[in-house]
Amino acid sequence: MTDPLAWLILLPLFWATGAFLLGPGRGARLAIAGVAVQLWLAFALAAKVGAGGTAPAGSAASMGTAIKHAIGGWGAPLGIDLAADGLTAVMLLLTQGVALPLLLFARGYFAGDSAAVRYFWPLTGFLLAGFNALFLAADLFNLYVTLELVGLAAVGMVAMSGTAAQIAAALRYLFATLIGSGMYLLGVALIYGAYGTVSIVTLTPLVNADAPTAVKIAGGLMLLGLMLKTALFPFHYWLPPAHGGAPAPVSALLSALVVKASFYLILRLWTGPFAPLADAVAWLPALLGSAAILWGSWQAIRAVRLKMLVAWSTVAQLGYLFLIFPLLGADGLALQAGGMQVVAHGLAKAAMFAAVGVLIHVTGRDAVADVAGAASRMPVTLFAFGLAGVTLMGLPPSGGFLAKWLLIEAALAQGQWWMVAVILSGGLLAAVYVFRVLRQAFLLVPNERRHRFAKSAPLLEWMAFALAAASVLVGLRGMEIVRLLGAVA
Amino acid sequence: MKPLKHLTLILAASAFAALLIAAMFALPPPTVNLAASVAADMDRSGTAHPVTAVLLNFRGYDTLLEIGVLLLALLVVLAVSPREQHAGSAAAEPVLQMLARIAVPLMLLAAGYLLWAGAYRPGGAFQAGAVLGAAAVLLFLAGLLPGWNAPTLRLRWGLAGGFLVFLAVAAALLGQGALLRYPPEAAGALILLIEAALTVSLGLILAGLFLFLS
Amino acid sequence: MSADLAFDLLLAASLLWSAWRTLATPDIFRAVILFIVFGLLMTLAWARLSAPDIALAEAAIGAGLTGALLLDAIGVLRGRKQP
Amino acid sequence: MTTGLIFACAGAILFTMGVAGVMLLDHLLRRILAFNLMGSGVFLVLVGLAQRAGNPDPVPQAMVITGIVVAVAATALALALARRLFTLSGGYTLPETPDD
Repeated sequence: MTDPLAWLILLPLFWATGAFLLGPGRGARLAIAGVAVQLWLAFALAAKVGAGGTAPAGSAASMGTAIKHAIGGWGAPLGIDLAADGLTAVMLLLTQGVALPLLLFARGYFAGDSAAVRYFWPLTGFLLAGFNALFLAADLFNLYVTLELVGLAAVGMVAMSGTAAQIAAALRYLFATLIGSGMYLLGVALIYGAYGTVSIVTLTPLVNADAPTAVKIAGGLMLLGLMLKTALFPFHYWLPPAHGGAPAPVSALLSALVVKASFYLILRLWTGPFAPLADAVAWLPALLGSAAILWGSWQAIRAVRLKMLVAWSTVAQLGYLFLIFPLLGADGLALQAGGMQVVAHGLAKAAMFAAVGVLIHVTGRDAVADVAGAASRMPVTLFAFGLAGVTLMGLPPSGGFLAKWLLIEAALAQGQWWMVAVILSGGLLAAVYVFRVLRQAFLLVPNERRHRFAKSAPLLEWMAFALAAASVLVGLRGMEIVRLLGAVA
Repeated sequence: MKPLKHLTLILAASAFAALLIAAMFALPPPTVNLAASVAADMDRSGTAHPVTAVLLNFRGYDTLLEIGVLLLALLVVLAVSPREQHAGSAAAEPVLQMLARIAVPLMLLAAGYLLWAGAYRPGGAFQAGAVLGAAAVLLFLAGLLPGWNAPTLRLRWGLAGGFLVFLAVAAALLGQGALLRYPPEAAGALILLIEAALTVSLGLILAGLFLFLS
Repeated sequence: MSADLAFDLLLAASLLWSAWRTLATPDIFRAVILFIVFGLLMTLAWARLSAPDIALAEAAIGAGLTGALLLDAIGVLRGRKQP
Repeated sequence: MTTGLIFACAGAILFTMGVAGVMLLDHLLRRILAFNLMGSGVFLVLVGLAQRAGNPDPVPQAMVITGIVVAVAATALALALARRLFTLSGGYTLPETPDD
């Protein structure tokens, strides 16, 4: 176990295959053990990256001086390189850190209906392998393969339990993700045609020196395709039915991690090879992001079903990530804000879907109105929902607060007042939809004839709580993450 | 409303295609010449055919993940296809049966040839695996192979075996200092081992995509 | 205009024509058949691009397996519609 | 006008046709066909553009073989979902999006 980079990719592939061979029972134990080791590997990698010096995060140099692994010993551009810097380390930590409690949650959640979820464990393994491979990749074509691995695994998990509505949602999602990766791949094809290489490190100086029209088109195509995969407004149409319709552990993985993977790639390309092309259009993602915050929050406030509320909240929270693009400057503030928001939202949204999963499990219903009086039965779950809500609203001391604080600071430094207004109103709207649920749960007395509460499962409740608590506590340890984001080994 | 949307989209698409074509014509020659690098390192790659060298050595990691994608697709097919009946194809025509009896041995031979040829000329695990898969489908259509229901443990080993061998080799070679870093003297043998295992598994997976679906 | 160039242009045109017909023809069965024709034309195109490996893969996987999968899916469609 | 460029141009048009098809068509099988046309278009651009000077390049050729396998995986997955939807709902079209 000397090389965390390689093992972070190999290990989930091994246990995914193992889980397929062994079946769901032993597969689940294998998966959980595997993810625990991966978490340890991610910490080891973060320590290694953090021990190096610091440089402005996301600067063109950061990919070039990161920890590297030349697969096959050839080295780019002939071979494929893996590379890890601070941003990679944070994403890897988040992925394994969210996955471990969610897998424990899933084991309890799926207990007793093994037929529908026979393939949950191997699919999760491929999904996690896809994430880790994507975060570590430094080669545009290799990134395409990892994007497909993540996308197809996610679609499969949405479709897994197989009602007509879920299959339809999965198909909508599948076509969106396939068009997205098709556009990305055409971009890769044009880049290869223009420069003869797809290695990011080799490419960056070449694009800086000369970018013909075909490369500009390539950049546009790749950005558009990835925005479609990230469900940025107005490409969000596929997200609510897919995330709102899947089983709770799957929704949590999708909202916390899958959409972040394509966002990470946009950020990587934007601050790396396409940096010279990006300045002219940086306002566009920010504008769409603002629209996403307002529209997503509004739909969450209107939602009838509990899971749809949480799914629309994801559309809104993704908007914040795109506000950073016009603000990316030498001070690295905007990148830190983006990284913090990814981490805080990842943990909070996993917690929220887990909590909602428990609520639906216990009440047997999926309407916001049906949680009336649930607080007295499931205080831990409702507390978890509330804590996750604190992060989404951006109240101190949560990770969400730190993210929004850094974002406002970056916006003020560049005189973008309108952005501050959007961020603050987004927080207020989040408060409205979070309190809509909490008000039902805490204040209203249930109609006992209408509601029969099933017995709750403490393991599920406490896993949701652990994730929610982490989303708040990460704000207290925020400076370490910020420092890691700026670290270059 | 809808025709208008269609028309706008089609116009936008045509404009985009025209722009793209114009941009491709204006491209200067590329800076990096990877074909030359491939040619320069061919003798250390363990195979004499450039495309095989790229697929299994220089960019072997892509191929590893891609087999993962294929296995994943099979898992999803298994997960969403209901697992009840699958009687096997009914009442096959005698002509088809006879055709299958003649063609399948030839196809097995062709698969073996393609696998071996991949080291020197066009061919390799994918093409050989596809022929194997096609042979299985033909047997099924002729009623000589029963339909597949839930995969048994043995079939699961067959489906995942090629991927596992590839993974195991990749992991074992970490001892050489890097993922998939073949020692030059053993590269040829290891690539052949991986390709042989992949051929069988690819054949089963591709056949499975058809047989589990139908 | 050399014979090679003429052949390439003709092949490219037939590729586009078969692709267009695949999407536009009203009958889904014919669409799949046209798609298989498209796949075979692609095989020729790969041969012209001196890529025999892709030509083999396209013929076996692209046109062959994808075509078989699609035809099978239509079989279900027809079977249900006219039992 | 080299062989590579001719097929790269055809690929560009195929890609646009495919994307438009996936977005505009209703029948699921036809959308899957359109996705495959889109993929073939991208592959033609990848190889054609790289070989526009006339010399074969094994690197994009290997990438296309990888791409073809990924495309067939995606196609099989899409077909499995479409056929499942067909058995559940009796049609090969997606229902209109319900507003929640």
